[in-house]
Amino acid sequence: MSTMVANNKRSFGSTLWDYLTTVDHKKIAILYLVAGGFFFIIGGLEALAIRWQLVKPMNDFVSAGLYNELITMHGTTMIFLAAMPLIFAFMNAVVPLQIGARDVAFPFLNSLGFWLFLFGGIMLNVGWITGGAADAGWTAYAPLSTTSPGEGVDYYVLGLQISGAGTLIGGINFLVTIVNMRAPGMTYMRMPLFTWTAFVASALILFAFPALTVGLFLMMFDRLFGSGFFDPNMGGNSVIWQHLFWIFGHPEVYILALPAFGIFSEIISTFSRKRLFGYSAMVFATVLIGFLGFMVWAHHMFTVGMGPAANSIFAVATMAIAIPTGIKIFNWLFTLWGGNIQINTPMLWSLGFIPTFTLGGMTGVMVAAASADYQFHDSYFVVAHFHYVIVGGVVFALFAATHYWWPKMFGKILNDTLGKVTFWLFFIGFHLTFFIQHFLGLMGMPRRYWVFLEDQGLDLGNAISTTGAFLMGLGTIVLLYNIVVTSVKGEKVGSDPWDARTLEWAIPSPPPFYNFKQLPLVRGLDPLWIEKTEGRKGMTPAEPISDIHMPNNSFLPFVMSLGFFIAGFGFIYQKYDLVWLSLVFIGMGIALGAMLMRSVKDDLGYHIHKEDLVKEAKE
Amino acid sequence: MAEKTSLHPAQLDYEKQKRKEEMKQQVITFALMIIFTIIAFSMVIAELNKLFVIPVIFVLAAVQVGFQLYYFMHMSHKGHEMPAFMLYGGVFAAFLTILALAALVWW
Amino acid sequence: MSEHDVLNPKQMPLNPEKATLEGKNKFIGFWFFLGGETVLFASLFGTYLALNGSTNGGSSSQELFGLELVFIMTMLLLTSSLTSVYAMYHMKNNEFKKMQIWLGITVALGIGFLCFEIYEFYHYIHHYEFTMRSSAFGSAFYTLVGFHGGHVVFGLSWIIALMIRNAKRGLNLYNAPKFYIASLYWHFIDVVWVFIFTVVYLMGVL
Amino acid sequence: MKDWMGKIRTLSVFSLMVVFLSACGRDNLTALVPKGYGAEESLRVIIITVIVMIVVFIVVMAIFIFVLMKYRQKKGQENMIPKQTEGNKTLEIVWTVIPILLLIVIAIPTVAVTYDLADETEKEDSLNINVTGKQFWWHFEYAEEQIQTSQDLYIPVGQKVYLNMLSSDVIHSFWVPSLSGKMDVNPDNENTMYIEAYEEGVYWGKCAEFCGDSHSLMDFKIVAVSQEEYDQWVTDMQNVDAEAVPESTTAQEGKALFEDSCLSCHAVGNTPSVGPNLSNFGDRSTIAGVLEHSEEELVEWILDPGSKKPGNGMLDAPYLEEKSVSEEDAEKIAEYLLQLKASEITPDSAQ
Ligand code: HEA
Ligand code: HEA
Ligand code: HEC
Ligand code: CUA
Ligand SMILES: [Cu+2]
Repeated sequence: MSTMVANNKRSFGSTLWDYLTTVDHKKIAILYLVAGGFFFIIGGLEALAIRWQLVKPMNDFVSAGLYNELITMHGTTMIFLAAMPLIFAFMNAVVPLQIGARDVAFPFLNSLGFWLFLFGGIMLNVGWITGGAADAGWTAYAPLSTTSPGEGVDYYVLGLQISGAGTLIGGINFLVTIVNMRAPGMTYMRMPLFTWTAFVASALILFAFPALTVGLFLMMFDRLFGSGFFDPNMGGNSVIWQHLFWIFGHPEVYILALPAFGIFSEIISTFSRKRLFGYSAMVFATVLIGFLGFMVWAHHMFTVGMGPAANSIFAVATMAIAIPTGIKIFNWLFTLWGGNIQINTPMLWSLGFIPTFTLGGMTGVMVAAASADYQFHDSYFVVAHFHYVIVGGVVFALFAATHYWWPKMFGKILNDTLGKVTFWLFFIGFHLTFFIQHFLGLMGMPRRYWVFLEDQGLDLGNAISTTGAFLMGLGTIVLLYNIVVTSVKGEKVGSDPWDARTLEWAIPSPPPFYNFKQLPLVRGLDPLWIEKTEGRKGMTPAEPISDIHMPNNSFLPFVMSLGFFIAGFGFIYQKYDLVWLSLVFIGMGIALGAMLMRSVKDDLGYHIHKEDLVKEAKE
Repeated sequence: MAEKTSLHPAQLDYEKQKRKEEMKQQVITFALMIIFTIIAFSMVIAELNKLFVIPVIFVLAAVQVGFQLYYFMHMSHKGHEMPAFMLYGGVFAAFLTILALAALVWW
Repeated sequence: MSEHDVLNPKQMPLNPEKATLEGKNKFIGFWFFLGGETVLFASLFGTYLALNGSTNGGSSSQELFGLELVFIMTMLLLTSSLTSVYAMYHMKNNEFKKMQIWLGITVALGIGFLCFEIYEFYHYIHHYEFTMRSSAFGSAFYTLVGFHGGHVVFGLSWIIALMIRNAKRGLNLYNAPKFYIASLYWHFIDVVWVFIFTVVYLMGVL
Repeated sequence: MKDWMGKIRTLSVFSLMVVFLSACGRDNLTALVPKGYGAEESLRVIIITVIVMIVVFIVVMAIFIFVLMKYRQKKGQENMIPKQTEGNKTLEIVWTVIPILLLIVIAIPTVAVTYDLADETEKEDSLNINVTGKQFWWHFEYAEEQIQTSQDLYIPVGQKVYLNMLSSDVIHSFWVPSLSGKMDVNPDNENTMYIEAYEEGVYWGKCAEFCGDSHSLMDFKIVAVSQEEYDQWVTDMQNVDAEAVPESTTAQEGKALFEDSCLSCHAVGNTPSVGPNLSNFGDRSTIAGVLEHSEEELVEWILDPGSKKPGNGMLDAPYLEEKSVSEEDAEKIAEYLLQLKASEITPDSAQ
């Protein structure tokens, strides 16, 4: 069986093939990072178009139909194709390293998850070319979505179905990885907080996504096969969709937020040079947020007419989430307390996060008050709330993580000055854009408004908001510039540039493809820090050098995803002409054939031999 | 990474014996499941009072499912803590979902 | 590499399905997946419960459902659950042939179930003109029961594929976990059916 | 201690004032200047939550700023390793219990007001109006009085008015920020809410649930007038004469044209119709909810409704496809429509 791959200069073709077939979690992380980053820019450009349309009253920059497509695709893209994949990027890059594993539990499925997400994401956007993207809002409420003409919403349904399957697979993969693959000594209560949050977020994925899957199936049947789940004329009930969507949708926001909290926990502790204050309370709070997150979905439906009893119950349950979240905020503050706080770019984002997210959480509690939400709901107040938590929580975390883990992923450090410029542009732009929106909402501006009328006192606020959005754009461009400059010029860094605490910093940057030559022995929380304080350079190995088992690369994940992608078109266009059903058969044939091949052909992987590892160490 | 330690023949016999015992239990479980099913069906066919029948058939179903999980799927064995945890997580989410959607009817 | 060789009784680990790390991962991962499936079916059941009265003037559950067929189907599926327990029993004892036989019986029972289900759908469609498009109730009924039927089809194909693929090779530590989780899947299908016959059929004729 | 509390209170009241004064928005639109029962109750809850939030935010920010000033890395101390504190039980309890108490303070009024706003005990004895939301306009039916109208909803001031709401297509949401919070208008089941205006006036209403292309143009008005004026209006509306012959000849011609091309959808008088009821169209403050109420706009509307409100229901009108209404015709129709004044009571009466 083969051994090491010679890592010399390779042709473009072979690099491409390598990425198309890779099952290495670190390369998959890069794939997620690039794809997620790409979709973030798309979603951001859509946001800029939205804001430009709203710069003045009765503007006619875009038409009503196009505007509706823009907001729908902005929301969908940002949540499903930008924020989630970027979080998956860091989970892939970091979690196996943090628990001292050589790879994830299912490398093949990991790759399948990525390709399903990517093809799903492309599918979602195909509508732009074929005459109209989805236009029923990212929440796709029936019957607006079921009666929306054209294929836009069909692309939404099938695109999300495909990428959702990818996410579910990814979630299970992380759960099993964390349960089964921890290095010797890495007990649950020694896991870094990012790993913990990844764990809970994955559990949320496992329980939340099936509801979306079903919802999407029902919508697909309604739109494409004439069923009547949401059609009042057939006895259907449109509120079922809302429940299914939010049973998924609310946990979804914590799927995004929890790993973000994990990222901040790592960064704040590293740059305060202190262990995380109240580690066990933090873990407890994480689990509690995950649990409570399932019991509050109807707070998105206060005005649906569920009656005062249901509204009250869900209002109070929702408010309860403020408690574990508060525990987190205060523990971060007390991690800083008494520390030796070094303020560089990752830390700047983390510090900016605390007041921003607190504000967003507070407006969250305000909208959770059902009788107040009658005013807030579906107004710009809600838009302000969720951008404060999503941008101020999740996007800030992603920027922070990018700066923090870049050296680990690529071996080079991003320029700190440029990083700070990005931060200040984005931070100021952000507050300019969204703070004023609280007031716009209360002053009577509903969301998803293509135009607002003159003389309603909304002009100034909207103009300010638009200005801010462009500052955010500028900040993002500086980041992109930083990335380019660093990749070209940046200096190589060692394994532990931040003097950090967790296991990922114990191995070279970027790590070798087998991660740990010898699995490390973990002796407590912040294992690397423990070793460092005791004067050792690195981790003590838990095993002698021996053969390492590695999985084989595979092209099948790509093929399977492509199969589903093709079948998707068949499903959509058969509503016009049954001939298109042939595409369903072709696509499903490809996908199922690839699946069969996978299960029939043994894939035993290969071994890196002990001798080679020893030899490499000497070089 | 196989556990290459092969078992002592005596131990192997013991294990085999234990499995055999267990297999007997499985058959009894199965018999119970069949009986429960028959009870459920006959109660419905006998057209007893609805308010009585519905809860009873639900309980019968739940017990049957418990049998499946704990005996047929071995959730009672050790090494199933995580599976049980995640399954009950699913049951919890499932319960809320059904409650919400079923409540729509009376709302 | 011994882990991929055919097992002989002497090197038989206690639980061949969990003897390797890959096996353990598959085992845990599959259970987690079943946790997710629980929510999936719950969403379908919830939808069904919300819509089972919405017949829109068309056929109602009382008019449609008969219990004889369902009873037979239930018996078939419950029995197939037991036979797959037997199959796993023989797997653990490393009796490959017997395992294959019991799996074969399981598959036969499953196919029997499926035939009845197809007949049932056919009957509703042709004698009552009751389809997915008749009413919200029709949509919910076919989707819930159809999803279960789809699971049966998938489970059968999976077990058959495993049986054929490994017929010549016998049991080893690489395929033991595959057999094991396929049987877990089969039990889960049975679990779902227990709720279907209770919620859909028994409550439906009441 | 007392002093400290007092300061916080003044501070929060002060900052609230600043907020309100600088950004109240348009008087009959904003939720910040309530003119009706629901809006007032909601604002009460909002203010309670804002006060609690300000307290929380001050605490968080105080710790935050203190920590940053005190513990920021100093020159020459880059390698200082601070004490590694594990946590503190007492502190954990403090920041668990205090938020719980604060949340209780919010939860009680929230629940109380939620029940209050859903109160239907007086429904039977009150004015009931059936509201239908349609893409992209509102239809109002006074069932007992047997009146149909659209876009402008007349109500008596100082009284609870119950709205029974149902949609005939997709979901809409009925929102008059200065009178009351919103309530969804679903296609599958009826929702009921009540509104009560404290003062006479014309209040701006908006559709708050995303409902398609012209969601942002699905505005309506609530005209709150005195009880006598309201009664007068009802009588006038009941006595609308659909056959009344207009004074001017152009308007007479317009009437004939209207009957040809428009009556298939619209109605004058109290008959149900596909499109808005136009009995009192001359009294409206806007056309189609958002356009200026002028002949010029009306002509443009008749000739090309799609350019004013994309995707609206009038685009199905056969005359548009057939191009059977010329600009001249449209002017005549406009003249006819603008003189359709059913009552002395108009939005101007709401002072
Ligand atoms: C990352 C995403 C994220 C996060 C973390 C949150 C967090 C919260 N959200 Fe938000 N929310 C969204 C994303 C998010 N939300 C989105 C996307 C929507 C709109 C979807 C759409 O309609 O398109 C939405 C909408 C939304 C609504 C519906 C509004 C409406 O449509 O009418 C509600 C209502 O209850 C709500 C509540 C909350 C609450 C109570 C929290 C809490 O978790 C916040 C808790 C945090 C704090 C409270 C701050 C820190 C705590 C302390 C310092 C302790 C002391 C505090 C107190 C005592 C108050 N959110
Ligand atoms: C993760 C989630 C996420 C993120 C990050 C954002 C980010 C932003 N969002 Fe959005 N938003 C949503 C999720 C998100 N949003 C959702 C769910 C909705 C609801 C949709 C619905 O109603 O259905 C919504 C709706 C929404 C609205 C309301 C629309 C309406 O109701 O009518 C607005 C309006 O201001 C808005 C603005 C913005 C802005 C200005 C940003 C900014 O932060 C964006 C900043 C980023 C950029 C500006 C990128 C710039 C990049 C470049 C400039 C690259 C240069 C190009 C090259 C080099 C090629 N968003
Ligand atoms: C297909 C049916 C249809 C026909 C035919 C039709 N309309 Fe309309 N009309 C509508 C609908 C629907 C609206 C509501 C549009 C909206 O605001 O969304 C409307 C709105 C209006 C309004 C604004 C109503 C208000 O309350 O402010 C006027 C005025 C009007 N139509 C005039 C006409 C005239 C004049 C004609 C004939 C030349 C005509 N309509 C023919 C359906 C029709
Ligand atoms: Cu009607 Cu928005
Ligand atoms: Cu939520």
